[in-house]
Amino acid sequence: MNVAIKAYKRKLDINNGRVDLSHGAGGRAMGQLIEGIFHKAFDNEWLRAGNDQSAFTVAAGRMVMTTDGYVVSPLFFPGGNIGTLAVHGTINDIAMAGAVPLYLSASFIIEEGFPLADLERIAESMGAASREAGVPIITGDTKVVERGKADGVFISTAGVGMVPAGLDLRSDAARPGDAVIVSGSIGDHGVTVMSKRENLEFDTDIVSDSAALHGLVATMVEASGQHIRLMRDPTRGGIAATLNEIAHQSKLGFHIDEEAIPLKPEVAAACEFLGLDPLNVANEGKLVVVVAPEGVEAVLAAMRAHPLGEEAALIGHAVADDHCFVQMATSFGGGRIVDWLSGEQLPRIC
Amino acid sequence: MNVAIKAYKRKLDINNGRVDLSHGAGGRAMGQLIEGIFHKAFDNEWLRAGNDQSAFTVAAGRMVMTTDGYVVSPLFFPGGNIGTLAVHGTINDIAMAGAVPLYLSASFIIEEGFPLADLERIAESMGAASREAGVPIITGDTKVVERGKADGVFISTAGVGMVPAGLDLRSDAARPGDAVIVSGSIGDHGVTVMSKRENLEFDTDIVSDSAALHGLVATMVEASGQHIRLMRDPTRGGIAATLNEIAHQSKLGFHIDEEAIPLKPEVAAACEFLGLDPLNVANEGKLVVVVAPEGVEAVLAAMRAHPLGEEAALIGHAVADDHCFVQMATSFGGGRIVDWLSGEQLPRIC
Amino acid sequence: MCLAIPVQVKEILPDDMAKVTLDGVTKIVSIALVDDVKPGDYLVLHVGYALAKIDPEEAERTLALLREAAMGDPVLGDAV
Amino acid sequence: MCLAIPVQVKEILPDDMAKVTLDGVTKIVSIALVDDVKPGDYLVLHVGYALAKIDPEEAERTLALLREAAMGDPVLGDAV
Amino acid sequence: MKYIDEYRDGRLAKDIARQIAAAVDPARSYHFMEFCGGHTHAISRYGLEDLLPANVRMIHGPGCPVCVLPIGRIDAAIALAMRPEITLCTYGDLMRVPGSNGSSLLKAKAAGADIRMVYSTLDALKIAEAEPNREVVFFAIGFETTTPPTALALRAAIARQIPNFSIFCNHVLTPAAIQNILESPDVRKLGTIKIDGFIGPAHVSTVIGTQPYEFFAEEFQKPVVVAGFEPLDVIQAILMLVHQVNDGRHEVENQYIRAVTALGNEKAQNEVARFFELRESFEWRGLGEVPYGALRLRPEYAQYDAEKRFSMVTPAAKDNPACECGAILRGVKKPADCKLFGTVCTPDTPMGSCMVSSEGACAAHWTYGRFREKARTQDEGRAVA
Amino acid sequence: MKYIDEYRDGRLAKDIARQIAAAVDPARSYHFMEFCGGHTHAISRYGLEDLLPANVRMIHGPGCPVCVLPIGRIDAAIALAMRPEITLCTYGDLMRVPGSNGSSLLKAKAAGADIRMVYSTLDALKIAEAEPNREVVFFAIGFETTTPPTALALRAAIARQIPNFSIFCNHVLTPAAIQNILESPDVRKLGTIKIDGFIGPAHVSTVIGTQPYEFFAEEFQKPVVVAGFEPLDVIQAILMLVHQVNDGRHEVENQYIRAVTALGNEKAQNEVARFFELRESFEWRGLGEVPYGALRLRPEYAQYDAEKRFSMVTPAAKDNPACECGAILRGVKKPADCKLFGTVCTPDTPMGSCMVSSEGACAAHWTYGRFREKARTQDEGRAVA
Ligand code: SF4
Ligand code: SF4
Ligand SMILES: [Mg+2]
Ligand SMILES: [Mg+2]
Ligand SMILES: [Mg+2]
Ligand SMILES: [Mg+2]
Ligand SMILES: [Mg+2]
Ligand SMILES: [Mg+2]
Ligand SMILES: [Mg+2]
Ligand SMILES: [Mg+2]
Ligand SMILES: [Mg+2]
Ligand SMILES: [Mg+2]
Repeated sequence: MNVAIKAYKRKLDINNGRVDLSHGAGGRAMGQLIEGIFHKAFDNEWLRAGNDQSAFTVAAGRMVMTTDGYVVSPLFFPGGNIGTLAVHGTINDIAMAGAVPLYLSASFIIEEGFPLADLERIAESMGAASREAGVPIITGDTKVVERGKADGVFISTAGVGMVPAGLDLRSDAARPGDAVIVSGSIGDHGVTVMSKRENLEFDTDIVSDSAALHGLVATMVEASGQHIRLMRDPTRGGIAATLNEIAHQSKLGFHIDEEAIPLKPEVAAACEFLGLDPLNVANEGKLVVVVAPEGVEAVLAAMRAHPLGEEAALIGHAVADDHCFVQMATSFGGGRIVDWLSGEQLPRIC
Repeated sequence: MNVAIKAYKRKLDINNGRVDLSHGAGGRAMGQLIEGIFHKAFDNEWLRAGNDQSAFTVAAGRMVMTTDGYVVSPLFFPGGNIGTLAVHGTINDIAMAGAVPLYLSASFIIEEGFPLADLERIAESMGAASREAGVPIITGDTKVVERGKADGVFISTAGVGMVPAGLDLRSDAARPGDAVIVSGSIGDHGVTVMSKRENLEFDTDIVSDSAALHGLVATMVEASGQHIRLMRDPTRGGIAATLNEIAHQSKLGFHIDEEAIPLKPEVAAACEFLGLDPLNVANEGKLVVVVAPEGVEAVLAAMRAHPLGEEAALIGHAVADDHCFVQMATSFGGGRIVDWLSGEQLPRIC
Repeated sequence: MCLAIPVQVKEILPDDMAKVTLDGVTKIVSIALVDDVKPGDYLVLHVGYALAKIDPEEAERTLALLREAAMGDPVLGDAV
Repeated sequence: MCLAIPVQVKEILPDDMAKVTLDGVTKIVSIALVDDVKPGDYLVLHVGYALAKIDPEEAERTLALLREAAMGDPVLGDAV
Repeated sequence: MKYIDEYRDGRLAKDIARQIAAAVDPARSYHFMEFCGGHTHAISRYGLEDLLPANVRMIHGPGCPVCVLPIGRIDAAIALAMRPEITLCTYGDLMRVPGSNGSSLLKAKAAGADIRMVYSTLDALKIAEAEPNREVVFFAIGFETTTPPTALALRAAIARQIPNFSIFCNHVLTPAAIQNILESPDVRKLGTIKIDGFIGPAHVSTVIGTQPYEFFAEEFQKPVVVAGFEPLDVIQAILMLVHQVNDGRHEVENQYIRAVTALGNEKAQNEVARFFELRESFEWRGLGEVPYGALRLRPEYAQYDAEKRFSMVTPAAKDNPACECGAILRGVKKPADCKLFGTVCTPDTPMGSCMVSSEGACAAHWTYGRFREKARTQDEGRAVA
Repeated sequence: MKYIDEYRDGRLAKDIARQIAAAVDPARSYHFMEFCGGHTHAISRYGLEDLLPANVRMIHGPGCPVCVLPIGRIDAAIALAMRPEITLCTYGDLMRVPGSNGSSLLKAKAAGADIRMVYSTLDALKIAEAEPNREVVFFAIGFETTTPPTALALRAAIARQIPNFSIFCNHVLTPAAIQNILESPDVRKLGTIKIDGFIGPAHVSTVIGTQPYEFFAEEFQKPVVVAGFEPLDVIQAILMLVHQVNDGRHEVENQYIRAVTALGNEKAQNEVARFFELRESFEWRGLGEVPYGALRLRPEYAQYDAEKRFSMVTPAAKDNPACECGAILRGVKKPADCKLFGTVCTPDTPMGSCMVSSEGACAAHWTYGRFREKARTQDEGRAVA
């Protein structure tokens, strides 16, 4: 985003304008789009410097880096939009290492014809989300593709963060006996997005849980960092996918308790409508943490003291299991496996 | 890319298979795609660790971060493909700060129906490019969108790097009297990609110049880092756009000499066919460097000693100019302005 | 495939459609296959169509039978 | 809009098409508007169609005239 | 959720389970087939088997329309969908059903076919209206539950004069299938599998009522209890069946009285009768040709019948010979008896139809219940080692 | 590049420039109009003006078909392209030409119109064949150079029976435009602008030959030199014009003898005559209605004539009143005389047609030459300050 051209005299027509191919061609029109929408919305010294890359100073230590692509449809939904997801989701992947997120980058792929007003709205919510999180978007890129070769806008964000000294969370770190805690009610994001899907439309007051979790993580790490084995944000595939991944990576099983899992009645009802299991539904502001038994109390207390962890719940334990099964005691009283969903046919939710 | 699932028994049918929606759904099919194609091709300890993010150790200092989205069409072209571009382009944006690129992330947005064989070919060339450059792809993401909502595959890469102590290249650092050097012949990449565009097809032996420039940059910095004002890789918009950007950011003008600019005869001929000015055509393995007069000799010598800078040429100088014009003495003997191309109607070339 | 859920009618709409609800989730469905649907009724909903009304008294009777059965009393069912 | 370039014919193809070249760049174009095109001929190419042959002798003559003119000899041109 | 939550009450379930345990004759075993995939799913998802005494075993029947759709019909639908003018609309359940040579609608879609998932026949109609240049075909599948919505879509297409809408009809009938199972050599003549009673369909019965089951109860001397799909419904139905067996009765009883009557939904029946007629014979995957086991459009609606409109042919296609779906659907074998189960055949890469829908016997067992076998094998393995 | 490089030889150019300087009469001025945008572009891109003596001034004529296309024709094309059944094929040059209210084909495309850029009429035909359900309209524009390719596409569409192909014809004729300029009140009657001679079209002349210019040379007593588009061609033509003026001659001379003959390409002329006929009148942007200044399809090809086939209307549409394109195209004003030049009107946001194509007088001056004015203004500014 290195274009700074004042020679462009006509204003962007945000209200009625659309992105056209000239906005991606490397000329003045592109510079105007980037300045008039992205720089304005993200507003920071790094972007204003107008280099091909942005610079920052770091102390020695362990850093983490992550990236995610966002292709959610529809682009706007109650509680957020593709832009807030792109900020929160990448911050969360950084935070899941226990790290302090520092900076984000953003790559936009925009479909010809996309309304400038929608683009501005997305950019402004990204700016707001990034300011609220204290994690600036310091570098970016814009491409425009022909109509019919994208779906409105796709955003890929990357992020870097710094891990507090002494902390080293790894996917294979869970041990039999460890506790599994979820930070709040599950399925809110996925159900919200699906409720707005054409042909699936239903009405509900549920809103996406999209949120940046690094603040919550910081209090957890402070409370009992040495006892946290690993953290995951259960996005695509829901907590079912997350627990199965951890089970396979740590080579153990989980026993969880259906009754302990926080679930909003409307989310449960929407899942009945759709024939879905809430365990398979995506979240964008929740985390699953595996904690050594000694740390459970402290971590849970810290979580519950944070607005994003008020409903945190201990939902089960890791067990030795060569088959890496995630088993659940159903609220009905029986037992079952909790598996990855096969060949999901859902709308894109992140 | 945190899925490590052995429970998937049927092999990916690379030869005849296509990406379908289940490959993006967060289940086993996605895990298999990621492991069977991306982890295999990129092959490193970070990806194998299977976390939501990857960790590395850094020394204290100045870091840079960048991102670019790649939407080139066609995806494969002589001299490279979208994957090699995605590695080289982002490394180059890091290198343009004079920095040593350290790590890359990669976000894939794949259109339903995309052949697995093509995806593997792209991933393998990314792996090869990243190994050759010594810059591993340590974290990534995969999304699948419905047919007609993307164009084969889009890739967004981000990168981080470390700036050598004492070096601080900035877009506004050029001064009147500085020399402008280009590292080699211009327009090769853009012409190559256009030659393969449907409806525009022509035959030529030109190949894309796609290359990672950090090695060249390292020799330049070593030779005369203190005299380098700034560097840019002239991608979209060609050297015309790059020089105009620098002119506006540094608030000066440039005088360049058409005859001094390295240009392959086939590129010149292809530009005649297309009615294009080679100055507006994209490059993917070239750089433009602005050097203080005292450093010109050393920088030029260092460049010419490197395989990617053999044809490096001094093409002009910065001049004081309130209008920030880039003026060129034509080989014909007249003078003209070199401007951004307006509303380019070309195929997507990066 | 035969997934069906009990929903309550909120509002009768034109063209044999109705707004139905389940715990705060609302959807518009067809009631063309069921006669005399009124707001407040409970319906069995399948692929966007109501297939049957739920009889509140019979539902209560089933639960009563269940509770009796749970206590060991003979389950009578509804021999037809 | 009237952009046209001189290209050399490499190969005559069926359907009034020909493969033409300019400095290592090759393209297939229509020669339907020009008669008696042979490999080696130079053509003026415009939007995919050859419009005229270039006459090598006249081209040489133009250059000769140019060189003369440059020396200050009178430019005669080709009054028609 | 009213009429849901109260039927998922685990405490009540345990009490009833206790009553079942008290009621069963320890000297004998009880084999009940739940015909419907809905019941199979409930049993697996809520872990009902854990509550039953060892001598009460549930046999998963063929009651999933997705599972019994023969491979040739999938191949025919794929061939149709690959035609450039066709938009095939289908319920999501069908997307991953395996056709021949590893094909599926999902893969056909990836290969370029215009296939859209719909939630309701209404959506398919909407697509046909919105895109008049497309030939919109609704891939109709389902038991008596799902047929009336198809009939209504056809009625609307005629009323609203939507010429580009048609139906690829694969609707099948439950009574015919139950009869087929009871008459199969395994079950009837060879006596290799004993079925002591049936749990009858829940939502199918809202449409057809309980009356159609009287014939079997009488003819084959088997008790039938029509039951809802909630777990308490199922466990209550099992208790009712145990009592019938103990009493030597073979009646049709209705546990699902809150939604099912003796005569069913006559309005829905009339809609179906108006537009559909019986096929003399139709292949059920796993069961073979079932006489009068399916419906087709009446000849007067031939223009809406995709099979006729597009001269569709149903190619002969064989299931994987190692697949035991047929025996499983007839209750002769269990999923774990199949060599492919959990090795090459999983819900991600189903080989047979029982592995496709979450209501299929193999899929339900794999998704929710396989830890039981593994636990067994593991114990055995350890005992040996 | 043979036949290119040798005509871009800067040393030779300087020598010829010296000859021009030596030949001109210092007491008088020479105003030559290059009719063609191709010449305008060459003059600007190679900085030819820097080589000419101060009393030789080039006036940029209306010879860019993109620049002279009236706003109403753009509006009509946009309205057509917005129809859902239409695919409009066009040369890239037209994409950014401003229509009414800031519209353009580029923006119409962004708003959903199916508009495709083609390199050749052959590509448009290919699209029509490949997509028989689309109505493919070729937006035909250009002088005599570009008309024969349109004629051949029409011939092929007829021969290959492509029913979904048609042409929106905007082909215009150079002699009519030259005559219009010479007859305009500014030029002829008011004498506000003096034109001492013309550089005649290069590639137009390959088709029509040099003969059509004889009339002007004679009637208006102006010398005409047909010249190639390379910079040496242009500078040589200027020298030839200076000589004619000095000699008091008004002949048609041919500098571009390597490609242009007296009679032109008769085969191409016949193709054009077969399919096209003169329009009685046609609006040229900047020049107004020009009698017999354009072509349309012959009535026997009405089905291929998009104007008839789709009952297109050309709305009355006014240029921005501040735009001086008209005066500039007639040589009365220079780009920098326009208030909008370089402020709101730039190639990125053109207000008038001369700013659109790189061959337009305003665009060429802005893109390649504006530093000259700025240098002047800057000097003046400094002088004042
Ligand atoms: S496991 Fe698969 S192959 Fe075996 S019976 Fe079940 S569905 Fe058929
Ligand atoms: S600068 Fe623009 S508005 Fe002015 S005459 Fe030229 S094209 Fe017209
Ligand atoms: Mg990530
Ligand atoms: Mg993530
Ligand atoms: Mg970039
Ligand atoms: Mg689209
Ligand atoms: Mg994550
Ligand atoms: Mg970048
Ligand atoms: Mg870049
Ligand atoms: Mg990810
Ligand atoms: Mg596509
Ligand atoms: Mg760059």
